[in-house]
Amino acid sequence: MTTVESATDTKQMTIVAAIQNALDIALGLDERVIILGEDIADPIGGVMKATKGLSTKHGLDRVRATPIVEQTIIGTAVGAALGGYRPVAEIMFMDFLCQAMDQIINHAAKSRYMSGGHSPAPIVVRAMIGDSKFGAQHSQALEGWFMHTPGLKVVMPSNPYDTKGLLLSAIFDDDPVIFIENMGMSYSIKGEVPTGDYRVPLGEASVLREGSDITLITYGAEVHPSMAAAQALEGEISVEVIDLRSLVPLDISTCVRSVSETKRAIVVHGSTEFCGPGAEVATQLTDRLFGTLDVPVARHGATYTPVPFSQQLHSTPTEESIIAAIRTLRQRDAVGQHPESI
Amino acid sequence: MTTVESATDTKQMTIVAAIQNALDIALGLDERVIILGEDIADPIGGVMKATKGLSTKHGLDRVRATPIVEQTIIGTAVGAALGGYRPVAEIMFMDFLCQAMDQIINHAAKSRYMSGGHSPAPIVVRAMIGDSKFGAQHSQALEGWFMHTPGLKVVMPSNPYDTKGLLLSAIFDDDPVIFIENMGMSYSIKGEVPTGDYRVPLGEASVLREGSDITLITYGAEVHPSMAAAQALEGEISVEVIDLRSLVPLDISTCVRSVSETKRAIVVHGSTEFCGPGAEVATQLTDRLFGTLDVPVARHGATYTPVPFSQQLHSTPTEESIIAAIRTLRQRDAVGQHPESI
Amino acid sequence: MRGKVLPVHEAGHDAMTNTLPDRAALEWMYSTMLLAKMADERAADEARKGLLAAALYPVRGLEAVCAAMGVAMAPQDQMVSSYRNLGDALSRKIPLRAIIAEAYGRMGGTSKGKGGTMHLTDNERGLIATTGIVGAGMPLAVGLGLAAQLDKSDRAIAVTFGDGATSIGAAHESFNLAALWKLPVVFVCQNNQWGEHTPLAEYAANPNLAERTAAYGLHAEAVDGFDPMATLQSIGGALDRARAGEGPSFIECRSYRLTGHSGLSDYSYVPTEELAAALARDPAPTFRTWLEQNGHVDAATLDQIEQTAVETVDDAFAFAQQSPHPSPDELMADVYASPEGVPTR
Amino acid sequence: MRGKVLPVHEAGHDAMTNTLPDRAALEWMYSTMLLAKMADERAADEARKGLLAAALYPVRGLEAVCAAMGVAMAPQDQMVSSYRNLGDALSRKIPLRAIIAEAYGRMGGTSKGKGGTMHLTDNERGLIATTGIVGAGMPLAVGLGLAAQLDKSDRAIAVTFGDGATSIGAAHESFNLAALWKLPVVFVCQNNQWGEHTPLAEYAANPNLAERTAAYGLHAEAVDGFDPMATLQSIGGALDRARAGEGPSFIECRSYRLTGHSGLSDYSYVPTEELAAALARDPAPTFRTWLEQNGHVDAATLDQIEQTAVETVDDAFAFAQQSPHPSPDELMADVYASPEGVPTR
Ligand SMILES: Cc1ncc(C[n+]2csc(CCOP(=O)(O)OP(=O)(O)O)c2C)c(N)n1
Ligand SMILES: Cc1ncc(C[n+]2csc(CCOP(=O)(O)OP(=O)(O)O)c2C)c(N)n1
Ligand SMILES: [Mg+2]
Ligand SMILES: [Mg+2]
Repeated sequence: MTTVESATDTKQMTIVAAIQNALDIALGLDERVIILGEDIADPIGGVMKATKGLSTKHGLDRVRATPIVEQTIIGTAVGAALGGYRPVAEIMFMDFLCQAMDQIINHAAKSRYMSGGHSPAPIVVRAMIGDSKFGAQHSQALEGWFMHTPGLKVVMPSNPYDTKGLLLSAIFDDDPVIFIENMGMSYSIKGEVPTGDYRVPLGEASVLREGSDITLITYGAEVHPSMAAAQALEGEISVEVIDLRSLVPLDISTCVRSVSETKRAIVVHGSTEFCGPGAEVATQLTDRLFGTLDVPVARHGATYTPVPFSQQLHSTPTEESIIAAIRTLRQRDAVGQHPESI
Repeated sequence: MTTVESATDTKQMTIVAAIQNALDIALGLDERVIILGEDIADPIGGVMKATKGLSTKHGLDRVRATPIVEQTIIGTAVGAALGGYRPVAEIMFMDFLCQAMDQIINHAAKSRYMSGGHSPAPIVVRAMIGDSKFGAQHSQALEGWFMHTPGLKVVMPSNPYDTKGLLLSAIFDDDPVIFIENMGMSYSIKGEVPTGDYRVPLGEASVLREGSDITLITYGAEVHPSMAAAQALEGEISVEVIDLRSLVPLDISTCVRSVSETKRAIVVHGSTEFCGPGAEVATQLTDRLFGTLDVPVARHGATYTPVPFSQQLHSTPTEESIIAAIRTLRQRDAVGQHPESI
Repeated sequence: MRGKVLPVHEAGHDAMTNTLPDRAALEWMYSTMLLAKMADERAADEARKGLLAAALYPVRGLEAVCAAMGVAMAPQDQMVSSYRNLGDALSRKIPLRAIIAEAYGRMGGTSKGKGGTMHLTDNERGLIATTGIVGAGMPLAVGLGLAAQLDKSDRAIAVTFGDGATSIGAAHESFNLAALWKLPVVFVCQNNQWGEHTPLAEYAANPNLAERTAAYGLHAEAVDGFDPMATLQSIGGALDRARAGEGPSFIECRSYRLTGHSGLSDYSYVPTEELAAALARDPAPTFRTWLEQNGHVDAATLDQIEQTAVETVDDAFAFAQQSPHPSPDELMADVYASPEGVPTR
Repeated sequence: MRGKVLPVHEAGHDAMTNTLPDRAALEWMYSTMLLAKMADERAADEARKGLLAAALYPVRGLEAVCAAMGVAMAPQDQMVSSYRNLGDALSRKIPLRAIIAEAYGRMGGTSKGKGGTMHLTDNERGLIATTGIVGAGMPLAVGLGLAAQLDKSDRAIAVTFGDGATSIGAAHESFNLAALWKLPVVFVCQNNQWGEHTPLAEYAANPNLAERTAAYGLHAEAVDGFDPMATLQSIGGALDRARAGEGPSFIECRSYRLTGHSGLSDYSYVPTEELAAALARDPAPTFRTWLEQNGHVDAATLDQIEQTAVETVDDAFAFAQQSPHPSPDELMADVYASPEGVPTR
């Protein structure tokens, strides 16, 4: 898929710019691609401006602003997919997916199966995890729900390059994909991105940093404090960092390969730790590497609390808390004990 | 709480009868208890008849049939709770909670926290996991979502006694509770139930069967095929069976105590295995008992598929599949290998 | 609490004479009404005998609406239906064999037995989706309407749902969106006066659903759903407007549920006079009388249609019962188009 | 696509003379309008300087509606509001200190700084919930209305929401349910003509929201939301009907958004003439002129109110900035009433 231009012609992009660019390319490649969402048309071009210019370039027919009707945005996308289109639905904050769960879970995820394979609904749902300054109803990380739902794919990139390549893969994938962005990264993370069409396949983790003492497995926004923590521990503990990139499919092989070397792993994520993605990764790793690990696979996810508004209270992992979690695991390693008994 | 009568005066009840009885007692004990739901008033008394007779006895004001408006049923319950009531909302099939996720997740679960402790919303949501003969949209087990949501408690009983005692605890608990029933058990499972008021506390697992070779941890409807499997293996493998009863709070101590003896565990549940409750239990057990287990904690949950309508296809654990899973674990034990390499 | 339900319309069959379909269509309509009625009754019978384990939602009372739909819709049109879909499926000319085989969970079913009674689909014949979730079909129809509009096609979309479904939020969102975008969607409300066990007047402050929907700025009308010709005219007109780019319509077909809500469910709570009045207008027999008395179709032909219907129903059940069960590997099939790396449990 | 928005009502202040509140109430109204306007502007200022990191939703344009609400509602009444809640909170007499401290995430805030700007609550003063989810307050109000009705109380419930919120399913479900059960709920639509960046006529096929809602069988009326006396009369009447057991009302207060959607957001897309026309009726200064010209309140008193408002705003910001942050153990507090055995992560 990587075209000749894409290899040579690159540009500094934010994650938002990468999304806009991916959508622009997809709209250009295939007229069955359409976009639906609140406020997505120009002049505003989306509350995050991720669709800026697209309605002007590709027409208001294909880049359609809707009323405030999340469940019907998704239902309309599913219907349009059943009618042969490849809709991308933008739902601002992921929390608002709560309004649309019926269409996502009972319809998009099951349409292919319930029809005996005849009626696939390949939609892409783009939604964003907000920031605590919007409070508890605009900052939830709900990827665990969608991982737990057969029929969906779940993607959560951490940088502009992956964002563009994964979004293009998602749009042209024949299965419904939940594509999760992080508001905190939208403008702050920049990187060189090929301007042409290229794809990052779903289901391939990337090893962002090599290390020999411990493997840190993460994805989405938590990649950045994780990398910073690994950096900060340089010289003290050698940390390998894996960015999962997609959660369904989940590239457990890359994790197994790494942890079979390091024999220690920690899964870091912004969603609630209890019954979350880290439990799945930990259970699979334990199963594959039983008897060979130095310590149990650790998890470092969000506290079992709603997200507090006060920015003095941290419910999700930070660089400091990740460093502390890594050190705790190391400590446990040293004394061979359950952390609570240290 | 267990009154004198309750100890002596018992009756054979189905699970539905136990629910009806618990609701009747709660309505009698406290006039702040109200019930909301579709078709719950007499003459029908609910599609499962769980509220039969209650509107006649306690009045249509307090046992209120609603239009088909799941999100507003839950929203109304939350509002009434904020207004000082203790509403019990009946949502027939759990799948329809998808319509009401916003009110459950963004409101009920977070109201106390977001108000700094001032505005708790102690509702009970009763919902049922259906049967595959209703198809994929009426048979999902979604407890994993609610476990993953801070602010909620999650209860899933397996028999009439626990159902009544746990439902009474849930109604008088000051936190919102998701109370999950299984259609398949509603009429088929019977037992002696005290007719008076008694409570089964949330957060206490019960050991249903003692055994020394392996601990089977389960809850809800899967308790029954699990017990049958344990029975069937009698003489071959000695299986201890734990019924978790509530998932939040989760009584991990009882599990740890058991598995520290048996050194082998399998978690059985009807919800999807991937990123489900079993991963949490397995991860916690591994963490607490690291280095002392004979084999990794195994899981046996539903396949990663929607629930097929055909009753020839089994996506959820059955007695046979549980027996097979136990034997596989035993086999692995014997050869010390990952099952895929056996 | 138990209020008054809307009276079953007493109107005669005056409208029937206005736009008379040709004889073949009339015969097809009668045959379809019969098939719906008889297949329904047969399925309930099999369930009662314990030979059919499926959720069943009888269409008795809606036969005229479904038959009218079948004539009104063009082959390229698309439909979204609900769990109560037997008549709708017949209106799309889906073979009864495939419908019944799905109820038996067999490979010969519309969905290989994996969807079940609530989830018949047949893309070729334009039954695009059926949903078991009350009201959820309306957004799907909006999406199909959008696709039809973007395609600049002459497709119109009909979505059927019950009176109770008008309570739910998705209905309101869909009415507004379809009207706003002038989509070629016809909202066909199969008002059988009951939502499960609750009559319309007990769950709607304004039980005039057409009036309520008109406020969204779409064309809304109510029609006597026991009158197949009047219904045909209403739905046909709405489909024509949809195709002409004149936007969506809401057609409230006022009928009455002639059975319990589901397969074998209790119906003792229904007011006896109401049910008797509705049964007096039972669509198939009433239509036969009308066809015969007005000389549209002769008695011998009608007898022949009835005979064929009996055979078709027998054949469909025999086919279904002999159709193979899905093989075990069907469990994991059709979850994903590209399942590489996806979990299996 | 960009259609016409509804014209801002040109109506004069005739209604103002009909039911004139007493002088103290008039002064309170003016003071409240000023506080809303000035606190809004000050918060935006602080945010612009990078000193306040909070999602902010200005109430500029709604000052008259909020002031009217404050006079119309009785102390025992209860309110549900949204993210755009500064004026609503003032109408419930919540101290500006607590409102602003919440924006700063401090212990002195209404919710110990754990809820934030979108989640002010003060049970004692009857602000029962505020939600950041568009439309989600309406079902909550239905529940509070049910509680009030079951209590046989004389409480009425007001729920405020925007024009855009009328699109969402929960609105429709709530209108029907409140009307069906004749609940003492007043649905106050703060129609500022925009839902984020989209004007009403672009998301509603029928932009007459009162007309649309009337179809549910509840009392619905539109009022000039720039006219505090007319608005007071409408909302007051609705609250009276609610208390008298006459059921719910929908009051569409037609106003205009005088700023961007949120704190510092762009507003260049607004049609300049529309904005100019609306600004010409800016509630606080217009009310001052009217009070003075009609001799209801003298200039000296009005000047004094303005001076006090300046001081109150300064004081509230100073209080907020000095209020302590929640201590680390607040992170885990208030999740459960009985957290025994519940996970911590
Ligand atoms: C969202 C949702 N809520 C509840 C149900 C359960 N249910 C199935 S049919 C039905 C009644 C629907 O009434 P109506 O829309 O009038 O259709 P009818 O069954 O009368 O054809 C209900 C409540 C459901 N399937 N989906
Ligand atoms: C369910 C939901 N969808 C989208 C949003 C994002 N959002 C916040 S305010 C708003 C506009 C609401 O418009 P309106 O109801 O008119 O209220 P206004 O902001 O104009 O007061 C939107 C779309 C949200 N908070 N909740
Ligand atoms: Mg009905
Ligand atoms: Mg607005």
